[in-house]
Amino acid sequence: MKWQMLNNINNIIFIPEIFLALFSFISLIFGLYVKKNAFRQTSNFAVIILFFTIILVYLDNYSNFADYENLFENSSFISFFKILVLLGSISTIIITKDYFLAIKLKNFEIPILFLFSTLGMMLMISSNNLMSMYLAIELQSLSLYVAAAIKRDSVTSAESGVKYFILGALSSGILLYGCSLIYGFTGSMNFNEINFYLLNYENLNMGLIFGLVFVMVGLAFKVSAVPFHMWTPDVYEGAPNSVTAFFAIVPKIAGVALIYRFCLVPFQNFYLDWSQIVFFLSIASMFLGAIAAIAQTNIKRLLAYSSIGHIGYILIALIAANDNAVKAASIYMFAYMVMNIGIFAIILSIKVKNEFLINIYELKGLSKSNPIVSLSISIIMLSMAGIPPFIGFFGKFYVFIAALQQELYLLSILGVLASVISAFYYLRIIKIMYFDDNTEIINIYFKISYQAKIILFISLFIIIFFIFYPSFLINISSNLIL
Amino acid sequence: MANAIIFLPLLSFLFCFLLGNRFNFKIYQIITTGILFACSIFSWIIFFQYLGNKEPEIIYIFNWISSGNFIVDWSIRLDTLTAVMFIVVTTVSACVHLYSIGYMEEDTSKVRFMGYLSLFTFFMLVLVSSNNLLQMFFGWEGVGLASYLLIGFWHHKETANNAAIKAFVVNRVGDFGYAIGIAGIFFVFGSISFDNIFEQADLFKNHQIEFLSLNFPTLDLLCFLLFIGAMGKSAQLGLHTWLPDAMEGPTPVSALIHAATMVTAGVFLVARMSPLYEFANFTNLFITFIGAATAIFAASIALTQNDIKRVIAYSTCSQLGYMFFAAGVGAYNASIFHLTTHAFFKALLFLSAGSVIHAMHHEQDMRKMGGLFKKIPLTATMMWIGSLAIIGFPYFSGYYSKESILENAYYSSNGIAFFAYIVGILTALLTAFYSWRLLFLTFHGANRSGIETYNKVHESPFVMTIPLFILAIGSIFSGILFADYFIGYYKKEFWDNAIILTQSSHKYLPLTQSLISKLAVAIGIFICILIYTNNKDRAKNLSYNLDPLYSISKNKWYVDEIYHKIFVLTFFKLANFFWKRGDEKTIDGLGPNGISWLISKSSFYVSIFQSGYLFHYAFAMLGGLVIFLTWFIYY
Amino acid sequence: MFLYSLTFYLFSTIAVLSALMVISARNPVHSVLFLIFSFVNAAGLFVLLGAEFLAMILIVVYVGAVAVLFLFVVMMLDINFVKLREGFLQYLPFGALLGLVLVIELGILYLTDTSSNFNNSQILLEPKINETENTKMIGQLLYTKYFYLFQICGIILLVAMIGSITLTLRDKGGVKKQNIDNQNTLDASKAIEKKKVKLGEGIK
Amino acid sequence: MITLEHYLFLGAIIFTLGVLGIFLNKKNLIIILMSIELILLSVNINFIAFSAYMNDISGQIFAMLTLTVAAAEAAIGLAILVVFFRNLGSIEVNKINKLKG
Amino acid sequence: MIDWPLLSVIIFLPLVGGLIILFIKEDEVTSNNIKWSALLTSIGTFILSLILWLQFDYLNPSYQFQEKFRWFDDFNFFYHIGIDGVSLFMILLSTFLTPLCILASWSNIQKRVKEYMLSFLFLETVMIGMFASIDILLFYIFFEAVLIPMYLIIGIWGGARRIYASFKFFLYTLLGSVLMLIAIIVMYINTNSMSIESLQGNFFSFNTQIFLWLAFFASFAVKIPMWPFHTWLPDAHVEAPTAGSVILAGVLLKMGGYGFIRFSVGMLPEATEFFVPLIMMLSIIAIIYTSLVALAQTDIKKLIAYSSVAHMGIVTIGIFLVNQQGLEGAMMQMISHGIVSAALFLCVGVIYDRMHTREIKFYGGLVQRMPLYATVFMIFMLGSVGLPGTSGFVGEFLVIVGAFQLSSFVVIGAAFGIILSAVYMLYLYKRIIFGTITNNKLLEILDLNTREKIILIPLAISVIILGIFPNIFLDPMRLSLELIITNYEMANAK
Repeated sequence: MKWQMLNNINNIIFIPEIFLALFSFISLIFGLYVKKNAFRQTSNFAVIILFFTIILVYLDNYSNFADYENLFENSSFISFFKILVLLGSISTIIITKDYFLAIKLKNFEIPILFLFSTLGMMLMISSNNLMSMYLAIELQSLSLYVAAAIKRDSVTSAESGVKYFILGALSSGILLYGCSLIYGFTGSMNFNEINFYLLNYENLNMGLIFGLVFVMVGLAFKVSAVPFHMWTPDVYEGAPNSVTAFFAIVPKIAGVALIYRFCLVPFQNFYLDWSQIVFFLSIASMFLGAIAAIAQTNIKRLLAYSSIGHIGYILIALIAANDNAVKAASIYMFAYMVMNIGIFAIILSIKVKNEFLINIYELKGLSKSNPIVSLSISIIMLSMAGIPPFIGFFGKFYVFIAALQQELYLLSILGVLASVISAFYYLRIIKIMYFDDNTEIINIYFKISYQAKIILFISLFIIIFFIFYPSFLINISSNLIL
Repeated sequence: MANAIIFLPLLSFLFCFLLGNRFNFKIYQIITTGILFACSIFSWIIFFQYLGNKEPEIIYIFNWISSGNFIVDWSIRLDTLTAVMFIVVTTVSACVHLYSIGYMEEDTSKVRFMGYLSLFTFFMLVLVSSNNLLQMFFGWEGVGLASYLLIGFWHHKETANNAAIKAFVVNRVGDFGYAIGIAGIFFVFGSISFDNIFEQADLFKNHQIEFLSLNFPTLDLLCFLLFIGAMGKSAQLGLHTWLPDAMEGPTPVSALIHAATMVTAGVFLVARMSPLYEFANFTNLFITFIGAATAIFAASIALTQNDIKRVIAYSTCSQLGYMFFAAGVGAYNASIFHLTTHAFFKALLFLSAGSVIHAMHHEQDMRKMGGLFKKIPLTATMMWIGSLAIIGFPYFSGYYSKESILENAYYSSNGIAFFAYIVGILTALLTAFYSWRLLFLTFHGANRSGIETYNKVHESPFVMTIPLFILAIGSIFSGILFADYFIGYYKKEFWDNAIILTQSSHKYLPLTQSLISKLAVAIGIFICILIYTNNKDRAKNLSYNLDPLYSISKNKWYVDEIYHKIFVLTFFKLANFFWKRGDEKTIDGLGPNGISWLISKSSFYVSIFQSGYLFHYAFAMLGGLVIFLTWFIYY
Repeated sequence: MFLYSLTFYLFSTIAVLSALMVISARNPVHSVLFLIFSFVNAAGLFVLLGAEFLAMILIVVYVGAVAVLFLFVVMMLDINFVKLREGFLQYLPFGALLGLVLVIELGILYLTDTSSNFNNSQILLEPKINETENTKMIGQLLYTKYFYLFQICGIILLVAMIGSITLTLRDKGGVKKQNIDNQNTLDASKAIEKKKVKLGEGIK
Repeated sequence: MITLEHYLFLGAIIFTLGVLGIFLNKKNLIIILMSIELILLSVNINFIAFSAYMNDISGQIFAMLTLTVAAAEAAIGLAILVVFFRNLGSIEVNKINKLKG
Repeated sequence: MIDWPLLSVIIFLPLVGGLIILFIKEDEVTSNNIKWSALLTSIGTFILSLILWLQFDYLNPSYQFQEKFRWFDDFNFFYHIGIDGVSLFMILLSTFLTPLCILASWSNIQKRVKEYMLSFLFLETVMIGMFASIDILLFYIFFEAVLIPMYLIIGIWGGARRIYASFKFFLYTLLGSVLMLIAIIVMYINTNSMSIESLQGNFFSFNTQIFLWLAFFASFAVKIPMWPFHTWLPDAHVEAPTAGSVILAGVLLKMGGYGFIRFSVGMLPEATEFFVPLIMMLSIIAIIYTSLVALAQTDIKKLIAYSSVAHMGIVTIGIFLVNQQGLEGAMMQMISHGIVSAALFLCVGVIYDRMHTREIKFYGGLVQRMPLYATVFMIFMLGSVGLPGTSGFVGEFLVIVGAFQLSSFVVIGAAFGIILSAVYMLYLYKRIIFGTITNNKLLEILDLNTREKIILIPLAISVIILGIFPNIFLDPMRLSLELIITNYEMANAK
């Protein structure tokens, strides 16, 4: 009896989310009681926690505890995205650590906020119920709102916090309203039950369509699809670089996973309805992301628009809604994460005239002073632009395979056109580094911690050498089930 | 031996080209000239073999291009026609090589010059000895190249460069037709080697072909296209403008290329393709007409030119007209005969003129000469011989060939041929006039060059006069000696199907006609004597009184100006239009630049839209929401 | 039934009007008060719907905590209120239009062709007043079926707490803080020092 | 007869008002926070109405969770607002435009 | 046959060389080491490719030296390479030109030698890889990867407007190739195969073919380039450093022609038949229009660039004739143009290195000071003009012969190029080389040095060899082209 209970407790504790939650509390206390270098210690602790969580997620493939009362679901797709989120968080915490210290923002709460946010994202990905979905989103968002405004003495940080918070709250209000409609018109909050209920219907009734629209709008905000993207550039710009790195790398993964699951699980039979919304979101995101980025000089804004563009491509795959779509999404998100980790690891380590990098023109002359760094940036930029042989190309490639399999010709053609436009601003960064002659000697320092260097190296390695052995990712992503 | 004839000049060119300036220039001069004389001897040997009815033979060298059934070999076709051309080319070339040693002695690039001459000879020999149209085209364009190089030999002279380009380009216009013609022949006959074509020629007698959406008789069309090439090369009316300008080159070049050999390639082509032309009735008429028109047109210009070389150049043009209308009426043998004799006397004329120029220290304007006979009697004599040959003075070579052409034209049955006949006689008159004018102005009367220059005039060295002798012999005797073979009694055996002989029996002109033709020459001479002896002002007055005609003639019928306006200026205008308007404004403006402008503009507006105000953002979100809702309500 | 309708209309009208006042009141303090009013009326509606526990919660949490928090912040920030009213009308036409469209569309959703919309056997025509107490039912479910969600809510509140503290807590120099560790590890022998003080000299 | 639609429509109106409050307001950030509370209120009305009319308690649970979240949101919102006020000395909405483009 | 993966070695040898260079620290002293290692690598590659040629079986029309490994686990994409008669010469062209390019940059590239050499070696790898790919995806990856080094080469080491030119080049060609990506995927989805070898034939319905054809056209028409998609070319050529222009003209343009042969003609015969009039029209416009534009140029490189467009017009005509003469002519023209235009750009480079200007007006009378240069330039000019006996002639003439079988309009259009090319090239030559020296700065200009001789003389010799012995090149490609033609005719005979 005792053993059984112990066993039971063991099982519960080793559910990744519970583990993560528990250890987040522990690290909170840990942070409080570590006197010296609280921030650094807590960060390291958080990394360790996340690392173990990955192991647990990996082992936890078919555990039934998490989907207690069907509030949560577990599947290979979910595990995959959870691992992505966790990897993203780990990398972010590692690469941002030095930056936080450098800007004297060493509240030990920051890694804890990241931990909670990661927890929220894991829950988001695995949620199988409107309620759990909403709560997970809120958990994730609230941590991020705080993170955006964490640099208290900075006007821009505060402003970005305000914007993110208000728009985020509005979007979750809208999402919630949609949830209420869906609940009201199906009588259930469980994804599977909703799906089951909808099987009886040829067409969605108006109420469900409205609910769907509201929820999609809320989710579109989370993945920053146009026209619900407007917070993204401002928040990216305003938040401290390190927080921006987190924003760019991690929440998108969870958002994408959730929007995929939401469209493909409860509403899988009503493809025609949601695909119209996604169609619009996708095209608008691709083009706006491409076009608006051209005018940017702030590197974070530029990356914000770039991420908006990337979301457009992932949504193309969502419209395709076939097996390859899931594969495409997972490969694309993996590529997206790796590329963003790489670029932020670099951005966070470059100092121009003793200031951290803000403007892309400050990269001028980098190719002379730091050839390897500028080569890395170039590779990442080309990869983001989707130029083979780098990983970014394969992401797009799979997206288009999925889309063309569903004969989405128009969308694919628009997609590639947008990618050409977006290539412009990626190339412009290369141009600034390599082509512009710098007349004055600018002091550019590249200082990166040992761990961050490893992360950067790994991400570059994956970006460059993915082509030689794509199967390692493809095999995994081929077998993903929603 | 044929191989040797063809490739020795190439070797001598390569010797000059690759090893140039390694040794003393004399070595090059001696070697190249020696080689050419050797070639010339070989050619004569071959020619004499063919006088003795040697079988035609084809020497295969190697395969050049084979693409599908388009198979082209490098090979040498030896038959009478080739043999005739061999002697013409190598003899004149050898003379010119020798002559150049003297003529170019003051020049700094003698080696280059000798090399080019050899190169030209090589190409010309390839041209005449080819067994298929494409190899001929190789020679054809090759001589064009050599001509280009030699016209522009003095590349510091702007006019020489322009003339060189003009020559090349105008020739290219002709080659345009030629190339299409070859393609057409391949299309029709499935082969471009002569024997295959000729075998099938009569199969296509009534065949029609569609070209530019119109139907043409196949052979007419093909022959016409080839003839365009011939026109270009042989400076026939319309494409003649390059020839006078080509006189910018050194005089030996003019003699070799622009008188004796290259320009006759067109005639050679027509003769070579005579089995095909035989069936091309319309084209033959066209050739006759063009030939005749060129003859009189060029002669009319030659009347008033003052540059000694230009006069001869126009006379060349005119004589080529003779050859063509002979070919047009089917007298290919007469045409080739005239080609041969013409080669000798025209080379003689040019080299003599060169000698004069050399003597006058590169003065070419006849108005500044006069009375040179006493100073350079040898050259003057040679010039006299040449002139007599060209005007067809009896028993000189030109007499036989020209007479034969007129006969053939006279006996040909169609109207155009008769027109050509009349033109031929008129042209003979004009020829007589301008030849004598040249002689008078240059060698007789008072000297107009000023005492100092006059005193410096000297006879040319032996290296220059020996070739004159050789050519003079040719000019005098080639008519008498070869007439029987070319046009007379032995012609059938001699030609042995190398060209088509249409007239089976040889006829002479009726006495009256014969007299008329001779009379015409006499009148020409008479008028010339009338104008240019004893009275200095008569010519001037006459030119004043006949002003419009004189101006037309003097200004070469304004063809150059018209061409300049129509083609050159239009092309440059068009070029600029396409570049500035087409490429930069339209294609770039609407294409890449336009699109990038559009994108950067919209990018600008998008950033304005991203105003930074919360309420705008919220508004956008709600706008999106409402739009979606509305869409679904009305969808 | 009439009374039910009357109550509904009363509450709902007041709720809507005070909501309107929330966004249009000149003085933020008034806004907060109207917000409270609106919530109270909504609570009334909840009661009408049989959700008395939630009605209570609404009052307790919102009126008792959140709204007071608002009020507190409004007072604390001490802003010049009159100035803040400017520019409200600038976007009113657009806003009103958008709002109108939204309301009309939602109205279309709810008010037209209802039968097809609620093609669901579960939907009752009247609010069902449960046999079991509302609170009890919620309690039963919340700690069983929705236990995890409840926990997540807890974490959310924790995050909110951490966040608020992190954002607003400032370490001002010179402020004496309670050090619990120190307090707990104190022992009496060290905490108190006895000194003899001579009269008229004081402590040095 | 008060039907479900009445409640829903009420919810819709309050929702719209809340939404309008967000972007009509140009001077006071606090009002925007309150508008968000209004939106959440409208959602709660919806949930509870559905819950009552469907005789399904989960709607009320959701409403309760929403309330909790709303409280948390209010707390964080006010915290951010305070941070903002400390930096800028103002909470005017139309002064929040440092970040744009 | 060789039992080791010769082709892969050829493809990746330059990359390996590049990696070695990557680890050489660049400074004043070692920059020569970098150059030498790059040169030796590329020469090694060239020698290996000659072995490839020697081992090539002329009688086998299909792919040789095949290597095939599974690459993607989920789709039938393979690392599948091999060559046939068509790609053989493209590879040879690439390997031949790269060492020359490196030599040509020996002294005029002084900044960032390491990056430069790296770019070139990377470029060589992707060029060879592209021509050797049998798998379409592999082809595509190499096809696009070419943009990267080329972009850098133009952008870093280019002239004044290099940024405009490099962006135009990159984006323009990218625009074309992304559409090709879509077509490739559609092909795969329809047939479940990505092998160029097995897709040769007629596997798609007519409508699909039209769609695919247009997508491929977008890519290759930009690449080759056809009128009116050619405007990137003059800019890119003018701004690129000499070696960049050489590779651009020598190899990159051929990628378009190669693509047309492989994809449009080889895989989409019915659509090709349908679009032949369009191609012919555009090609003829290209020939006449761009020849005229070339005439008006004042910049030497721009003139040669425009002449490339005109020459490529002949190539496209040849390809879309789809008969033996046409295709072989197009191939010959591509090889010839690869050598001739490359050589012309190198010639321009020679005087650019000395005078740092490309304005025609600046020059004149160079023959007085640089007789050897004038001679070599002359040979290339004649090759470009298409004089019989030079490389340019064989291709052009075969195309004309082939074109007569299609339409007289086409043949006239193609032959018109003969006239115009003579006009603009001779005019150019006259203005630069002939005349008297009017510009005093030219009085001290020096003739070719040894390095330049080493570069230019092999090219000059190959121009002549190509013209006199074209069969050396025509024989190996014959059967492969015949196969394509047979497929094409079978498909359209239905």
